[in-house]
Amino acid sequence: MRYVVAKDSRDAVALLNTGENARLLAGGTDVLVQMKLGNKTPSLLIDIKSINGFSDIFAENGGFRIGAAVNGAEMGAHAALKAMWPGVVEAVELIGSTQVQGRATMVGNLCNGSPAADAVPAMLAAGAMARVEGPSGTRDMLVAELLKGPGQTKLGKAELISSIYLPARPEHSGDAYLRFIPRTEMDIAVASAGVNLVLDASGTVADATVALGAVAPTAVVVPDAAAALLGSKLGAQALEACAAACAAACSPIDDRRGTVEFRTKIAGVMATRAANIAYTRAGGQL
Amino acid sequence: MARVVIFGSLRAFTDGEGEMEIDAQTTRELLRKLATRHPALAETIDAGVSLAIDGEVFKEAWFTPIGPESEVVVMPLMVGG
Amino acid sequence: MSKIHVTTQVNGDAVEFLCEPDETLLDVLRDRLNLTGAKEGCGTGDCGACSVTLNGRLVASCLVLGAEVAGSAIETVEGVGTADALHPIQQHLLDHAALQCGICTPGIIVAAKALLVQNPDPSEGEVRYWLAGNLCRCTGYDKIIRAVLSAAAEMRGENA
Amino acid sequence: MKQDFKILGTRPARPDGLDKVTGKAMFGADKSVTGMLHARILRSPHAHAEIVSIDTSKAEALAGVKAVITGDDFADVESRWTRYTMQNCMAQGRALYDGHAVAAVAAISKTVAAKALKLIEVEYSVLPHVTDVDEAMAPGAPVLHEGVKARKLGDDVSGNTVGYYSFGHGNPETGFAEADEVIERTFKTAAVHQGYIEPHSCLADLGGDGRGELWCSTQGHYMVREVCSEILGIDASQLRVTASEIGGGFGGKTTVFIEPVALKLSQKAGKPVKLVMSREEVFRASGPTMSSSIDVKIGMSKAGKIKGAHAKLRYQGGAFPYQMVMMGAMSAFAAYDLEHVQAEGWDVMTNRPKMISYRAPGAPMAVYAVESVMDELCQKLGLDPIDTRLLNAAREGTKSSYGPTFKAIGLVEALEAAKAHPHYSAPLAPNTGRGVSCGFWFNFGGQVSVSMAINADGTVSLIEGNPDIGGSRASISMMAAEALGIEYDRIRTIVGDTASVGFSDVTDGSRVTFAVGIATINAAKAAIKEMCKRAAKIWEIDAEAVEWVDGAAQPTGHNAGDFPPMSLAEIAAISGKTGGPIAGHHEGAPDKAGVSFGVHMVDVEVDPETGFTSIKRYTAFQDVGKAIHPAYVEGQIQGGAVQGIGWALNEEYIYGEDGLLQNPGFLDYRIPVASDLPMIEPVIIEVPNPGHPYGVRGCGETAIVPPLAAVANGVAQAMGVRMFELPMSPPKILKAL
Repeated sequence: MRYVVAKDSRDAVALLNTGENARLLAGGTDVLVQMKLGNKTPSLLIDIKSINGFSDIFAENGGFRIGAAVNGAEMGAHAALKAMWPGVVEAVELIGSTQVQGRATMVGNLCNGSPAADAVPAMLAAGAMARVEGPSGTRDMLVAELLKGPGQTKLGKAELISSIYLPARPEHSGDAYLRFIPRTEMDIAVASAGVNLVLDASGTVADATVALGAVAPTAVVVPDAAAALLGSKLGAQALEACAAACAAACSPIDDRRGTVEFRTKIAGVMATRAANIAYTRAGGQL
Repeated sequence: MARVVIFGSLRAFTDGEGEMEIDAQTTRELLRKLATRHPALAETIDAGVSLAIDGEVFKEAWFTPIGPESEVVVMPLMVGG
Repeated sequence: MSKIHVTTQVNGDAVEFLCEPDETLLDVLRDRLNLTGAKEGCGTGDCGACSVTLNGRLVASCLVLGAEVAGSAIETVEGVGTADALHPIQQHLLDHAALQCGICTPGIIVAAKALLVQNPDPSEGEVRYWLAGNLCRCTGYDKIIRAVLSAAAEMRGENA
Repeated sequence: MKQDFKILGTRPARPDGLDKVTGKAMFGADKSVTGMLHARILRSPHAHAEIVSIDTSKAEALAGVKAVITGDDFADVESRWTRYTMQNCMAQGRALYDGHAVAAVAAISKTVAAKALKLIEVEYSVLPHVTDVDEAMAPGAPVLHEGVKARKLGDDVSGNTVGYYSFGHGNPETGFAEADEVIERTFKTAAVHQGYIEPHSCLADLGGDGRGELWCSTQGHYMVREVCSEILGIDASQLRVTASEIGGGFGGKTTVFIEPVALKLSQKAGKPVKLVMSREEVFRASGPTMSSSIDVKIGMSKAGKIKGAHAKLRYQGGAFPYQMVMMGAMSAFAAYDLEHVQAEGWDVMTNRPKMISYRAPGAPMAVYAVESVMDELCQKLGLDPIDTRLLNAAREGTKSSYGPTFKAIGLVEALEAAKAHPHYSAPLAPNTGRGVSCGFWFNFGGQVSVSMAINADGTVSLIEGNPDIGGSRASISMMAAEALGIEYDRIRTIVGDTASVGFSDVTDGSRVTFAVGIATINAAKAAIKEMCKRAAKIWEIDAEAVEWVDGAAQPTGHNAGDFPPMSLAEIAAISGKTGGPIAGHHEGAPDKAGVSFGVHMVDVEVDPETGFTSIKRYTAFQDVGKAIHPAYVEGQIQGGAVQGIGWALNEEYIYGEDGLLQNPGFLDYRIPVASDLPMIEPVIIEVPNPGHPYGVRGCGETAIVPPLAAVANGVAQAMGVRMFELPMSPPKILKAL
C-alpha cells in the first residue's frame, strides 16, 4: 500500500483517477478500522487533511461551509456553528468516543455509506449541500441525492466531497438529532432521527423536515412525518401521526443491533423526541 | 467412625448410598476405604475430590486428621475463576 | 513496499522513524520508539487503551497512521509525569486505588488530562461521558471518576 | 484469632502503582527481544468442519517466513485434559468452532506474517453444527466428541452431555406439597466474555536443547509451565515461565490459548517468537463463560418460608469436555437453610469456543434464576424481599445445599446491613424499580509458596508465585508487615518466575489473599523464629526465652534476662556475623478457606418507550471476613457488580444460523462504559473466617453473582413484567412491554 498526501483537491482527484484501489484518508476512523479487520485492502491511501481549506469552517451566505477534514471536536468547539445547527453538530459529536471525535469527520461519516451514520439524518433534515469535485469539475448537490445503499454513495469515479454547506436559516427555527443505542455511548445507532423545524411567530410549525437513520438501506427523509407536524404546536395528535408516519417509512433489518420490530417502533420515538427538542430550540413553548 | 456423606453426582457411583460410616484416621485412609467399598468411585477419587470435614473445606489433603465424630462430605473437585 | 521517513515530536523530544505506510501510530510508538505505555486493547478505536494526544487533541493512536504525524506534537502517558513529579491525575489515581490491573490506566490518564485542559471543573457526568471511550473492566469506574474529580479540584487550587 | 491490627485495614499505595501510572509496567505485549519473530494464527471460518488438507507450501516460500505449523506438528499427549487444551490451541483433524486455530506462522514482521496467513490453503468439509445448549443436549444433535458422555446418563440426552451433577438433601416434592405457593420458571442466559482489556500475549523462546523461556500474561505461570511442557514434551525444569503484569483475567487467563503455539513456532524457527491475539481473536477463540438454560421451582409458605426448591441447570461450555455446571449447582441455593432441596446440572458441548472460568464460574446464572423466582414469590405473597431472605438465610450451623455445614458466615449480617441502609427506604421515581439479590461464592486454598528474605538493611524481599490480578502484592506486603511488626514500605513483594520460588496454583477461586496470606504469615513466623534464635545467641540465653513483639525480639520476662528489645533491623544488620542470611519460607496447601456472601441492591429505571434500562443507584454489601486493604476490597466489589450489570443488560455472544460469531469486538460486545453507571457504593461486612489467622475470606468473585438477579428484579418491578432471559437488552424489554 502507498500513502500519499494530496496537495490540493485536483491532486486528490487525479490520484483517485489512477485506477488503483484508492481510498481517501481524513479522520481514518472508518477506513483504518476496515483495513485492520481486513474488510478493505486499499493499494493507495490519499490523505486529504493538508489540502487548503479542507480543515476549515467558513461562514458563507449566512450559513456555514465545513471542510471535508474538519473533525467532530472542531465542529463542537465552533460556537457560532453550534448555535445555528445544534442538531447537526450534536449528531457529529455522537460519532464514537472522545478519541474518535478528535479525528472523525462529517464527510467521512457520509461517504462511509452506513445506513446508521449519525451525521446523515441530521444533514438531510438540515437540507445540507455537498460540494463534489471530480475529473469533470465541481458541482453542489443535496446530501440526499448522494445516498445509495449500505457502503455506497452516488459519487462518480474519482469524485470526492470537499465540503458540506449548511444553509442560513430563518428566525424561529431549530434542529435536533437523537439516536437510540443500547448503552449511553460507544454504539452504532439502532434507529435515529434528525428533525428540522421552522415556526411562525405563534409557535406553529410552518416548515419541517424529518429524516430517519438505521431503518432502511440508507438514511431517509420522511415527508409524511414532516407533514404530520406542519400546522401543529406538537400536540399529542401531531406527534402520534409523526411517529406513525415514521413507522410506515421503516424497512429495517434484523441484526445483532436490533430487530425489525424494535427499530420500527423506536424510529418514531426518536423522531418525536427530537421534534420536541427542535421545537424548543426554535423558540416554541411546549 | 466418621460419618461420610457422599454428595453431588458422586452418589451415582455408590449405588445411591448417600451416607455411610467409615473408620479412618486421615482423609487418605478414608478415600482409600471409600474407593474399595465403591470401586465405581475410584476414578473420580483419583482425579481429585474436595472434602468438607466438619464444615471446613479441604482439597486433596491426604494427612488431614479425621476425628471419630467427624462429618466428612465428599464432593467433586471445586474450581474457581 | 518502501518505508516512510517521519520526523515528529513525542513528549517534547524530536524523534524520527521509518514506518510502513499502513503502520499505525500505536505500532510506531510501541515497536519503533519503545514507548509501550499506550496499549492495544482492540485496534479499532473501541477501548481507549491507546489514547494519546496529537497536537493537543485526544485521539486513539490505533486509528492514526504513523505516516500522518509528520511535524506533529504527540504526548503519551510517558510524557504526562515522572516518578518524582507525578501529574495530579496520576497521584489521585494511586491515592484512590483507582487501578487494579492497570492496562487501561495510561489511556485514562492521557484522556483525563485532555479533559481537564479544556474543562478544569467538569461534573461527574462530564467526566463519565468524556471517558466513555476508555473501557475499564476491573474497577466499575467509580474510583476512577472520583480520582479525576479530586485531581481536578486540586488543580483548581481547591483542597479536595 | 488476631484482632488488633496495625497495618491491616489501612490503605497504602500499591507497590506496582507507580509503574502503572507512568506507563512503565510491562504487560504481556510490552516485551520484545532482539531477533524476535512475529506470529499470527489462521482460524477456522466454519463452526464445524473436517480439515481435509492444509497446504502451507506457499506460505513457507514467502520471503521472511521462518516457520509454519499446523495441528500435525503437535504429538499426542497422555492426559486427555491436556489433549483437549492442546487441540483447542490448534485443531487436529476437525475445526470445532468459528475461530478455532488451524495453522500458525512466524515471520520477520507482522506484515509478512499477515501476508503468509493468506497463502495457507485449507480445504474444509463442512459438518453440521450446534451452538444452542438445549439443541446440543437433545438426542440427535451433532456430537462434538464421541465417547465422552457422562457416565450413567440415558438416551434422553445426547453425547454432548459431558457432565452430570446433583446436590441437595430431603425431597423437594415433599416440600412443594407443603407449600402455599409454588412457582416454576425457565430462564436463559447468554454466554459472556471476561472482557479483560489486555488480549492474550506471549513471547516464547524454545531452543533446540529443550530449554525454554516464556513470558506471558496469565493467572498462573506454573499452570502454563505444566501444560506447555507436557504438550511440547520437555521437562518442566527446562521451561522457565515469567508472568507479565496481567491486564485483567477474571478467570479467562487460567488456561493457555497461544503459548504452546508460540513455543512450537519458536522451536521450529530457532528464534524467539512473539504472539499477540487481536481483539477479534480474543472474542472468537479464547474462553467466554457458559450460556445456560435453567429451570427453577420453589415452594414457599405464606409466611415466606421456603418449603422446597429444585433447580435444573443446563450449561453450554463450547467445543471440548469441561466441568463447570457443578459450581452452579452448588451455588444455586447456597444462601438458604433448606430442608428439601435439589440442584442438578448438565455440562453440554457445542460448536463454540471452549469455555473457561469467569469470576465465580457457574454461579451467577444459577443464582439469577433462583433469586428471580424468590423475588416473584415475594411479590406474589406480598412479602418484603429482605425479610423473606432473612427468614430463610443460611447461617452458622446450616447444612448447606451442597453438603458441608457452614461455619461462621456473614449472610445475615449482610442482609441486615442492607435492610438498615438508607438506600432500602429511599423513595422510588416513576418507571423505577428496586431489585435485591443474594449471592454466594466459595474460596479456595490450594498450593502456594512464599519466600521471604530479611535484608541486612532491615528491609524484606518477598517472592510469591501468584500473578497479582487485583492488588495482591499490596495485601501480601501488608500481611507480612503485620506479621513481622514492621512498616509496610520496608517490604517489597514480587511475583517470582517458575524458577525462583516453589509451585503455586493458579490465581483463581478468590484464593490468593487467603492462601498466599497464610503462607506469608507462616514464612514470617519462620523468619521470626530465626531472628529470635539470633537474639538469644547474642544475649546468651535460651531461644525459647525470646519472643517477638512489635517487630523486635525481647526476653519473655525478667527471668529470661534483662535486655532491651532488639529490632528486626538490628538483628538483620549483624546477621552476617551471627550465622548468615536470615529468611523464612513456606510451602503448603492451606485449606479451611471460607465462603463469602453478598447482597446487592439496585434501582433501575426503564424507559417505557424504548426499553432502555439505566442504573440509578447501586449498593453492594459483602462479607469479606477481614478487609486487608479496604480500598482494593471495595474495588473488587465495585468491579464485580459492574461486570454483573453488563451481563444482565447488554453483554452476549451472538451466533447466527451459520454458527458464526456475529459480534467479536467491543463495538457490539457491549461491556458497560463509564457513562452507563452511577457510583457503586460498597459496604464491607466483616465476619471473620475462622480458617484464617487474620479472618480473611476471598472477596474477588462473590460480587459478580448477585447483580444479574438484582437488576432483573429491579426491571420486573419497574415494568411490572418479568424477563426470563439475559441479557435484558432493549428490544427484549420493549417486546415484553
